[in-house]
Amino acid sequence: MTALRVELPGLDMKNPIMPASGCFGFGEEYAKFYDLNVLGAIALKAATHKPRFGNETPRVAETPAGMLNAIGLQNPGVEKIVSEKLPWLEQFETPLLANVAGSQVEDYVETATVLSQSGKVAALELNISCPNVKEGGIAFGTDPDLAAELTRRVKAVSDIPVYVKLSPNVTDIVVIAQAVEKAGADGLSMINTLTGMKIDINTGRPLIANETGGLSGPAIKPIAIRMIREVRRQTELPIIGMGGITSVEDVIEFFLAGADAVAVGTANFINPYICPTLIKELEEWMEAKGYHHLRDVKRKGGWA
Amino acid sequence: MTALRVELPGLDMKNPIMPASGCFGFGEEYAKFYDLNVLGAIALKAATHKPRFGNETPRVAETPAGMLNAIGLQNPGVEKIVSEKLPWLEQFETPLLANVAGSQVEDYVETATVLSQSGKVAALELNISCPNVKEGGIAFGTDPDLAAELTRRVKAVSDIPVYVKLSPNVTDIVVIAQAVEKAGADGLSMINTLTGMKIDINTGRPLIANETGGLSGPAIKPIAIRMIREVRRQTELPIIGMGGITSVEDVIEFFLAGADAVAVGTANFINPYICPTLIKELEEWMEAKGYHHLRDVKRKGGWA
Amino acid sequence: MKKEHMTVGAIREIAHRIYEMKLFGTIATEVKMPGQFLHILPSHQLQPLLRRPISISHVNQEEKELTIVFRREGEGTTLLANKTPGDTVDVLGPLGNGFQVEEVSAGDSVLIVGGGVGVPPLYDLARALKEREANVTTVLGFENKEAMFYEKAFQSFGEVFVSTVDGSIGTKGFVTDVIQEKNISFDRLYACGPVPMLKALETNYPEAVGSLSLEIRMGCGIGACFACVCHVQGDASGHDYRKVCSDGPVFPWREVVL
Amino acid sequence: MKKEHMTVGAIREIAHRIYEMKLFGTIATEVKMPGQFLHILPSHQLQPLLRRPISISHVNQEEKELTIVFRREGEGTTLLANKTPGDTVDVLGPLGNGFQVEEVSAGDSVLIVGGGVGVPPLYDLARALKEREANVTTVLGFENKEAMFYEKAFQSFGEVFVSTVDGSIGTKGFVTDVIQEKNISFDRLYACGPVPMLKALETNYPEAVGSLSLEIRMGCGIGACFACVCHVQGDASGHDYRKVCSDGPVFPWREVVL
Ligand SMILES: Cc1cc2nc3c(=O)[nH]c(=O)nc-3n(C[C@H](O)[C@H](O)[C@H](O)COP(=O)(O)OP(=O)(O)OC[C@H]3O[C@@H](n4cnc5c(N)ncnc54)[C@H](O)[C@@H]3O)c2cc1C
Ligand SMILES: Cc1cc2nc3c(=O)[nH]c(=O)nc-3n(C[C@H](O)[C@H](O)[C@H](O)COP(=O)(O)OP(=O)(O)OC[C@H]3O[C@@H](n4cnc5c(N)ncnc54)[C@H](O)[C@@H]3O)c2cc1C
Ligand SMILES: Cc1cc2nc3c(=O)[nH]c(=O)nc-3n(C[C@H](O)[C@H](O)[C@H](O)COP(=O)(O)O)c2cc1C
Ligand SMILES: Cc1cc2nc3c(=O)[nH]c(=O)nc-3n(C[C@H](O)[C@H](O)[C@H](O)COP(=O)(O)O)c2cc1C
Ligand code: FES
Ligand code: FES
Repeated sequence: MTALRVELPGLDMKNPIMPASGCFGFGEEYAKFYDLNVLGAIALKAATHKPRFGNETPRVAETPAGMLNAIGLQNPGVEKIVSEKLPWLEQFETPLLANVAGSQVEDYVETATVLSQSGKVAALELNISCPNVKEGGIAFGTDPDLAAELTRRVKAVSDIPVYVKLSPNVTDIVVIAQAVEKAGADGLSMINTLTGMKIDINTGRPLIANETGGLSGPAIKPIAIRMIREVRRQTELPIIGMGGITSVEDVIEFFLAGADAVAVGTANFINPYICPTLIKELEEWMEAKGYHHLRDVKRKGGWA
Repeated sequence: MTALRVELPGLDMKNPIMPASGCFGFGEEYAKFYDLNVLGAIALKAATHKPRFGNETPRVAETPAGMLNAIGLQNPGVEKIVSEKLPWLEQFETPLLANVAGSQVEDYVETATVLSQSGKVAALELNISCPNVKEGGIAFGTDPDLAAELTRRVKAVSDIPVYVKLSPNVTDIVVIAQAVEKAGADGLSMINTLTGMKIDINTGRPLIANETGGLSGPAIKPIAIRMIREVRRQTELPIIGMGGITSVEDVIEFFLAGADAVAVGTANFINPYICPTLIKELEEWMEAKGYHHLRDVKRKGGWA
Repeated sequence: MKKEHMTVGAIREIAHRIYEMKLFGTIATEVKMPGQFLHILPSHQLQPLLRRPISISHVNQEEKELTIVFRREGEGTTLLANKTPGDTVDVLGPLGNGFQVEEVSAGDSVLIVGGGVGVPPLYDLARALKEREANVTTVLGFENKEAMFYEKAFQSFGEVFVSTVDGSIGTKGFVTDVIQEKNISFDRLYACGPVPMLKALETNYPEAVGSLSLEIRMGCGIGACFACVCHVQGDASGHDYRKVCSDGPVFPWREVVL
Repeated sequence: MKKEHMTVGAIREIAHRIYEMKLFGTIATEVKMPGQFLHILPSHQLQPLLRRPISISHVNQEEKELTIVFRREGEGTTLLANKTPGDTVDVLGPLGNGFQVEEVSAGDSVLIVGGGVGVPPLYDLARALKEREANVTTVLGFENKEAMFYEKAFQSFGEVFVSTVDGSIGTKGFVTDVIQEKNISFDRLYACGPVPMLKALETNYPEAVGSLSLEIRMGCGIGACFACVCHVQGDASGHDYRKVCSDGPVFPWREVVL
């Protein structure tokens, strides 16, 4: 097992595999299938300052080798998460990466403060794909200045490391990565979903009530791999890679692209055991290859 | 057949279906399978001012429900295209949409001039996804000012309508669409490929010699649909929609999103008969639904 | 709740595009109540990607046998319909909360209303209620005669009436037309079918006791992704919700907003 | 050249992960020369998306029967290996230009060199050359004994030597080692296999007459997409090219850059 250990800021992971935010709730459902202690970490479902119902249904639609979702950040609000969800998670030794969302800088700051002070999470993951209501709906993640400002403000209130989760819906993701790095980010998560749409030809209307949704799953993997490699070339920040992982080969591909750990989202819906399966298969693959450490895999990708 | 007729600037199409640029060469290969007269139009492989060999191989890789390509605009140069390829195509009554590429504005202008003056093509399609060498590699299609300038310069030398083919690798495609509309574009083609990468886990290296490639095929359809709908809401320009079409349901989905005609790319490689098949199936579908005109389909999508 | 490769037994087309399939495996032994469902992976390729929710129609615990009935609709159910005996399918189940038959006493008049592919989960419900010596009446609604199935099967539990939209068999119209026409009265009402049908029932019988089963697009099927939530009736905060996959798919009348 | 649903006949694993499959259809009647290939769609779902190029190993025109031999490699060839007799597969073919056997005269000494899954297209080549009364010698290279196939089949055309990387059978090493060890001389040289093998042959026999067959990643398979081009030897302009799918996959020695 030691060969799989990864130490990232705030996250001492016994292996590099975690479920991705929003695809694993707060762990309760998957704990019925396996012991969450096996996971490298757990990225929690997004928390916002106030409780949110989220969008109307349908909230999901299937697309070729992918799916759209527009859950709309449904969550009970950060206070309830800290008081009702995190205590249950404390029974596990697995570090928690708390996903933070909001529609204005103040929301993020409030939420981050509460989570950081809770003493129950190991690091924060800023979901900067949300539209900034004050700036007229431009997503924080698409404007380097907004992204940097948000990072700075959250870093100022957080005692724990802050990962910024980048949106792929941008012309140049490296610019955003560099902006949040300068602003003090401790790491990057990438990628979030690509904005997509599916129209029901029987009704003529978008299949998702919210009209657009976020595209995830294998379909987006080539875009994730490209963006991670682009960003890895320009920054030393640790990268948690995600986007379409369903197999151990995919996990390895992310390491070769430059990721330091990976998150698995959509695949949990297909196979609830996917995370423990990938952990086991990764270990077997490394053994078969004679690799002693994940560094050996990364070196093969050209990263020392 | 009349129910399928579409009149777009320069393109009097007996039906709304054409092969997409780069996926159909100059038609010779597919003419061995069927009579090219059945097509609504033909988008030709990109022409550049000088001949180009393109990238090294491998130039293609398969991805989940998609493929990457990095052909690198291989073509014999616009002069040879006009003298050797277009005369053969003149035997068909199908209008030709000539795809124009280049690495600086002057290249595009030269190529557009030659094609426009050839008298052999019905309209131009500006491929603005190419990196602008002078501007340090920023693709024309990712900067609204560059895109507008390019459109303006090509419009100035072209006697035939100019469609601008938009890149999806942007934060806000509507801004680019509006910029080229103001600059005089007669129509839009969308979308070109998304930049992606696949890494060979056996070698640790990108599978495509050029490292990155353009992602096409069903995987990108939700992104194409979303972008077309976004752009359709903000412009009256005709839109040739493309990105992942493999079935008649996909064709209808593009019309519902706001396209006025569609192009089929990758699917030609899977089924050389895809275009005539879709034309037949579209006609049958419209008959079954009692639609008399494509306008009826578009109306169902909310477009009058 | 378990993920298992179940073995396909007999499969047959019992009505136009409607297939009945037997599945064997230990999931069958875990079924607690009628109305629970399976989340079935139609393919091991990446396309189609997601599982499909399909209700359990009938359980035979000793034989470790489940019966499902589904309509060949899109890609997933077509792949399922093409399975042959001996094939295996990757199944997650049993999922969700079904119908609480304990609330019914001997002698109660129970009306069961099913529409289209909403009929299957009602089969084991009717059987259970009959066992509890309730007086079961069933009303089934279909598009047309070709799409009709299980009307004979339900006859072993009580009287059965059918409606079809085109009138090709039974009463022309909807299930609500049959109930009115036949003047059916009931102590308890159980229903599964398209939302407009459920809404019509809720409107016509605003005091109904019993429950309904909902269909909605799902992701995980186990309560983790929040794809399948619905609003709660009378919730002032606007934040209250139920997950169809894990709180439902069966809910008491008037608990959730249809 | 035709797109057709061919019917799968016998299929068997003839070596470790190596499958021999018979396909029936009219494409068989259109095959012009050994070395042509098929472009096979392994699935009708959207994943895997593209066709797979597989060489034609043997044609029986009267029976409208083709033989292919392929290694179960990734997703596509695994789906193909799982086909059973009676299944159909969507095939585009015959494609490309094969070996010109007309250039060989009776009595010519011909050396045929195949490596791994480069062996199959050489089978009908050897047969045709034997028919033309050439003296055929075959050298086949494999990873190891388990991966070896067709060495007996080639014996009906002449002498056969084998090399394996691990020495588990035949000469330990590469095909070039066998040729040197056995001191094989030849008037004509035909080869198909991995590029390093072809390069080694080109280096060792810079004057070789005959041809080689190339493998490269393909898109359309018919010359339209320019996925499969290679450079031409001695081309000063840098623009000259050949398409492996439609100009090749068989090229005279030293025509294209390996
Ligand atoms: C709790 C529950 C129980 C169900 N029980 C049955 C049953 O017993 N028999 C039966 O025939 N059908 C049942 N359905 C509907 C069934 O899930 C859909 O018909 C099926 O998912 C369609 O899949 P497809 O691939 O054929 O269609 P596609 O349209 O290709 O599916 C595309 C995507 O949309 C989803 N989807 C499409 N239609 C529906 C729908 N009506 N409900 C939910 N998701 C949908 C699919 O799951 C898939 O993710 C049930 C649905 C739910 C939620
Ligand atoms: C002209 C030609 C003839 C061939 N003849 C044979 C033969 O007779 N027997 C045989 O076993 N193999 C042959 N090959 C190689 C065969 O095409 C690949 O092994 C096969 O495509 C692998 O597909 P996959 O889905 O199993 O592998 P994957 O790795 O999953 O394939 C992914 C993608 O890469 C492509 N690809 C992977 N490997 C190769 C390769 N070596 N060459 C070209 N494309 C590749 C696939 O076609 C697919 O598009 C030939 C290749 C060419 C170009
Ligand atoms: C249903 C669903 C809900 C998600 N919710 C969140 C979220 O709350 N916060 C977030 O940062 N990302 C969220 N994501 C994005 C995932 O964490 C992940 O970045 C993305 O899905 C790509 O990974 P995948 O292809 O493995 O799913 C969500 C994704 C899905 C499918
Ligand atoms: C092999 C290949 C070559 C292409 N060459 C060009 C090109 O020369 N010019 C261009 O504008 N688009 C080119 N494209 C993009 C297509 O025209 C189309 O926009 C894109 O592939 C999306 O459509 P599809 O998913 O149907 O393939 C190419 C695409 C492929 C797959
Ligand atoms: S389907 Fe995921 S919570 Fe219900
Ligand atoms: S594979 Fe398309 S040109 Fe050869």
